Amino acid sequence: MVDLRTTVAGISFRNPLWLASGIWGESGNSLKGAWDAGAGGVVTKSIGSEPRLGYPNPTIETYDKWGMLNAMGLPNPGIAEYPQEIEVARSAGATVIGSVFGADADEFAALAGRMAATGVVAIELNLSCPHAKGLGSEIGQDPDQVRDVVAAVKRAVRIPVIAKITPNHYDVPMLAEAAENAGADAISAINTVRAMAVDVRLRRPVLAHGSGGLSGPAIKPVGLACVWQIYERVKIPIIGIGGIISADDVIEYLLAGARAVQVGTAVAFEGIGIFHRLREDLSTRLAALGVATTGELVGAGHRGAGAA
Amino acid sequence: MVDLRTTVAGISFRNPLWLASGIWGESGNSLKGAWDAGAGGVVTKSIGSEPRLGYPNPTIETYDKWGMLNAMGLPNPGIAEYPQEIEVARSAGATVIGSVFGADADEFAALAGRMAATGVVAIELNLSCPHAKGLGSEIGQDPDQVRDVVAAVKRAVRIPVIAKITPNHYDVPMLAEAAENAGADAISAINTVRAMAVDVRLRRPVLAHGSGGLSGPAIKPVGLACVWQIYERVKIPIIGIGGIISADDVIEYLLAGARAVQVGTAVAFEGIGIFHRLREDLSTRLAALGVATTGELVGAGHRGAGAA
Amino acid sequence: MRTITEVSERIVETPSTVTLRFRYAPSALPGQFVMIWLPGDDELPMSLSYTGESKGVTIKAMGATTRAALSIPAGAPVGIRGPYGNHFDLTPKRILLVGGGSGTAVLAPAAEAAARSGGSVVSALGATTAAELLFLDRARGFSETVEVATDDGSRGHHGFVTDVSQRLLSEREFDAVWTCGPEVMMRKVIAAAEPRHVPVFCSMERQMKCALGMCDACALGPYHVCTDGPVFPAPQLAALPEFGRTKRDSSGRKVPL
Amino acid sequence: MRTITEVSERIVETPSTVTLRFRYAPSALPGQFVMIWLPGDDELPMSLSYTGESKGVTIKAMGATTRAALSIPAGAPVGIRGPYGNHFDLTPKRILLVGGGSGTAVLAPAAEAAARSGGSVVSALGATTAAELLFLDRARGFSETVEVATDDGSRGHHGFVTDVSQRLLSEREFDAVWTCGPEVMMRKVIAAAEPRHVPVFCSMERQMKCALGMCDACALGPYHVCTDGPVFPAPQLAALPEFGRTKRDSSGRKVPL
Ligand SMILES: Cc1cc2nc3c(=O)[nH]c(=O)nc-3n(C[C@H](O)[C@H](O)[C@H](O)COP(=O)(O)OP(=O)(O)OC[C@H]3O[C@@H](n4cnc5c(N)ncnc54)[C@H](O)[C@@H]3O)c2cc1C
Ligand SMILES: Cc1cc2nc3c(=O)[nH]c(=O)nc-3n(C[C@H](O)[C@H](O)[C@H](O)COP(=O)(O)OP(=O)(O)OC[C@H]3O[C@@H](n4cnc5c(N)ncnc54)[C@H](O)[C@@H]3O)c2cc1C
Ligand SMILES: Cc1cc2nc3c(=O)[nH]c(=O)nc-3n(C[C@H](O)[C@H](O)[C@H](O)COP(=O)(O)O)c2cc1C
Ligand SMILES: Cc1cc2nc3c(=O)[nH]c(=O)nc-3n(C[C@H](O)[C@H](O)[C@H](O)COP(=O)(O)O)c2cc1C
Ligand code: FES
Ligand code: FES
Repeated sequence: MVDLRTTVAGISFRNPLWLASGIWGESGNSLKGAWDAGAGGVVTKSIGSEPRLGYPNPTIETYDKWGMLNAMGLPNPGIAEYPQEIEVARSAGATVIGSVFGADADEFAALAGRMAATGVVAIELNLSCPHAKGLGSEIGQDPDQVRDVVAAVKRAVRIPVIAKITPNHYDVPMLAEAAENAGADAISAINTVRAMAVDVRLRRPVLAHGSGGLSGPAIKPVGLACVWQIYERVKIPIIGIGGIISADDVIEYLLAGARAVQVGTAVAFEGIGIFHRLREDLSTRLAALGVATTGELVGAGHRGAGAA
Repeated sequence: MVDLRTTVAGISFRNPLWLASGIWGESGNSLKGAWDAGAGGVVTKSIGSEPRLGYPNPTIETYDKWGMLNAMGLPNPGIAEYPQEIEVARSAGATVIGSVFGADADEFAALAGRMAATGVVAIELNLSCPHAKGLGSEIGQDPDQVRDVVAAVKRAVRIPVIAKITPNHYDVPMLAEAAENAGADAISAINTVRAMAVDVRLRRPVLAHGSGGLSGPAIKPVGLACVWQIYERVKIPIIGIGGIISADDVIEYLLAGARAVQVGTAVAFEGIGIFHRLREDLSTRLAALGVATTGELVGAGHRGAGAA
Repeated sequence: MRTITEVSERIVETPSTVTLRFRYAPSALPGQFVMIWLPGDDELPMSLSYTGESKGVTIKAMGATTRAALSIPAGAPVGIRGPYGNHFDLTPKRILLVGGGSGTAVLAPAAEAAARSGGSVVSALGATTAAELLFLDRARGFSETVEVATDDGSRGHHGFVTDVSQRLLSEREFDAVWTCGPEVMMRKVIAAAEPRHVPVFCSMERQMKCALGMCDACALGPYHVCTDGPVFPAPQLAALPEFGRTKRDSSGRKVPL
Repeated sequence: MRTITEVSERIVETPSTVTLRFRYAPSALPGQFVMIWLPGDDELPMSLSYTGESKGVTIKAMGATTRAALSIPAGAPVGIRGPYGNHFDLTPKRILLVGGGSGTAVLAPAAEAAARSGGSVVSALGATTAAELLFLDRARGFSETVEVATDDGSRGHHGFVTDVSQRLLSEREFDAVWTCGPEVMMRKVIAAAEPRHVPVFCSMERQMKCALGMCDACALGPYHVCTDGPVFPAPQLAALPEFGRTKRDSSGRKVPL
């Protein structure tokens, strides 16, 4: 039997398939649902200091089965009300990673502290939302600010800190390095790719916000390039994100250097049952490839041609 | 009848559907072929100072009908031999735009000068190839270098200069502004999106070069966001590129602010006949929308809700 | 993946409710909903009140967007995606329909389908006042009997529609109850049907954004109304502390209904 | 979109030529080619020498990559995409096959198909020396007659295979000539067939990168060998100044053949 357990930053996960932030992550019941469906870890919706309604609809646009565009605008119930949601998931046994976003290092640190107090196993810093002004990617595209945020959060919490990196940059690994230098325990990459849709009949953007972020299979090649390049520049573990919908996608990310992965848009395309299917398919596929643990594959693509 | 003629930087094109650089653009006969098939303008392969063999195969990977990954490595016959190719296309009546790439402002300027002497109607500067070290995107991601290159080229040639911009940046419109400030006559956007594929069986990158550039429908939302944002920051005309395969795609780009578009990967998916089909479909669609000239639509998406 | 279509017809149903008809090709089952984009405004979930080739939604003014929707003229472009969600099971033959306010919108096409395939429908319709009774004529078409209740007594029973449905449940045999309306109303319908072992199916409403079972906006206990619903069998709802009590606002916070 | 498959069998055909067999499901027609990826090395266009479910390519050592390919063992993984390009038209019944060197690789499956469907094939095979004659036994299977020419006279006619084909064309009636080999050879075949009005079809080779009719690497006059070919009717080729004279190298420069 293939052993799917994986350890990231000292925390052990029953499998490397995590629920990505923003999907099934606003309510505790849904986090529990994703856990019950087989996810190895569940990342919460990115939580801020105050409740945020997000942008008006339309907030999403889909492209067949290969992509999705969204500009939710970081709706979230706010950190004050969120502990009760996490409690629902934690008391069901879920391994919960708490995602937070803020406008500066102080806000990130304060939020991370309150999030850590809920009993999450790690903090994920959303440094990469492409469509929320002044939040996320404006900070995440500047290595100095990344360093400041990560350092402040590291001072505020004892649990591992994961920096989630944007792909919308000419030098993505530099951002990961900045996070590593400031003490980040892991990197997750990528968030969505800045994108847009225009309605031809109505002559206006489809999304109420105008631009948004592209996710789904279309961005898998983008996420792989980021993970591959980050792996060549940092030593801390990487969590691969972007377009994963099959066991082979997961293996591609492992080979590129990811130790775990997150699944987002595929949940919309297939339902939460995707975690069960991916887990089964991954076991079968790894067994067929003669691999006993996912760890064997992490970064193996960099070591030149392995046996087929 | 819908009038498809369009004027970009003072040059008139019989329709706004151009052949993108790197597709059917190495040989004069192919440029002529694309022109005969109905393209409104044909952009040459990016030409350098010396012949370049490009990377070994595999140089491409395809994803169903929604994307393609390539790392050709800018193969080209070199500027010395290229005039004879352009002559084949020009003598057939084609409106040829000459694309060049170089390592610095001087090389760009020298190349542009030699290219202009071949009788092309405009120069496109490839400031954006995501997979050729030291060329293209390393320059194209730095606004200072963009400014220097464009300024040097403007001094060297009298014909319009189009700066082709990378999407792999956190602030794409800033790059366009840099080009405009240095005197560029138009912006074309986008080149491919940095991306990668890893083979699961062989545990190695699929492309011989490792990483490459994503093109095709998957990047249309990315290209649209770039064109939209560039339109809000520059006054010079924009040529929209990325994922165009239908008349509605063309109209989306027009609404976002493009005055013309380029078609690349769709030629691989559908053949050169796509220019004829797009031209017919565009006429039909514009007529149905009650539009008499493509010019009416340029940037119309920004003016709020038009009538449907 | 939205289809822009024109409103082909606009029917004023009540002072606060209009039906918009439009061509939209994808086939739909009674109970399903669409996301309807009112360009320049918002995109809202709306049950299909007509599920044939010419589809329709029946919109009640609740807040800013639905109020604006009331003045959308015929010919106006709207964006449609869907249909989404599950639908009413049409196998039960003797059906009690309990519609509160605009809730009748989603029940009507289901009842019509049931009647067409040989079922018998008894309808209990409630509204604040007579003028607000939705689809009264339409209900006469698909029902054996139509009974009415108004809060102000301007027509039919003076009081709650649940008084009427409770009486009907005690007088007649039913294979199923289909209901849509305020959750307190549906709670009462369930309470009345339970001792008689008549299964109840409720069409639920929650905030919606993606309608794809992804964003969590429509979370209702362990369910997503957009993909697990909107039609829920009563036992699923009865187990939920939030049913009839709280919903989530756009931020995901629990707020009173 | 590559399929990684294992070499199921490796057959040494001549001192400089091996056939690699492998399972590859997509159906192919004789004349079509695949892109075969020799991981760690290169990806090359190769005509299918076997087009059934168990496919095969027959590789002649030309340069570094093809030399390396010769030592690929059975069981080794290779990547396949395709098949690409057009194919031989199998309607002509009396066929003259003229194969120069490894050119016979692409002609053999076409000739087999022709023979199976009642056609008659006469084969003229040429090589530098007897040991390099490709598919001689296989040709005996699908041909009525097999004639041979070697540059060194070690077997059959001492001289060019075109001498043999010219004679055959004068002795017999043919509906079509299929040929593959060096372009100067094919030029001569065309010249001999023209006065007799026998249509000639040539399988052409050029540098290939995308194989999708996009990158222009395989440009041959107004054609792309990957999508307009590799099989060309002689009149298309005869009109091209580069036929038999120049090709383009990896940079797109014209170089002598
Ligand atoms: C599956 C589904 C089907 C629906 N079908 C119909 C239908 O056929 N006809 C119809 O008129 N409406 C229907 N609705 C409800 C409709 O979507 C909401 O009434 C509408 O979103 C309110 O928009 P607004 O901007 O006008 O009101 P808002 O300004 O958003 O709110 C006005 C008031 O209504 C409440 N409200 C808003 N949205 C909802 C909601 N989803 N559920 C309950 N209360 C809400 C608010 O809390 C507030 O009290 C349906 C909802 C769902 C989820
Ligand atoms: C459609 C098609 C089908 C082919 N089918 C077969 C086949 O069935 N069996 C087979 O052995 N080969 C076939 N080839 C040719 C084969 O692809 C080349 O011989 C091979 O690419 C040479 O690779 P190399 O790296 O070993 O040689 P290189 O080192 O690249 O070159 C060695 C020598 O061969 C020449 N050469 C390289 N490529 C070509 C080419 N495509 N055409 C002509 N000369 C070339 C070079 O100029 C040089 O002189 C086919 C080519 C095409 C385009
Ligand atoms: C609807 C939606 C909401 C998202 N919300 C968040 C969020 O709140 N925080 C965050 O870090 N990422 C968010 N993301 C990004 C995802 O976590 C993920 O990085 C991205 O979608 C790529 O993965 P995928 O292709 O598997 O969806 C969101 C994505 C989607 C589609
Ligand atoms: C095979 C290939 C080769 C390309 N070569 C060049 C090039 O030489 N110069 C350049 O500026 N862009 C080049 N591009 C980028 C295209 O011109 C275009 O910007 C990009 O592919 C997006 O458009 P598309 O989605 O329509 O293909 C190339 C693209 C492809 C797919
Ligand atoms: S509306 Fe997004 S999950 Fe239901
Ligand atoms: S190989 Fe690219 S066009 Fe033929």
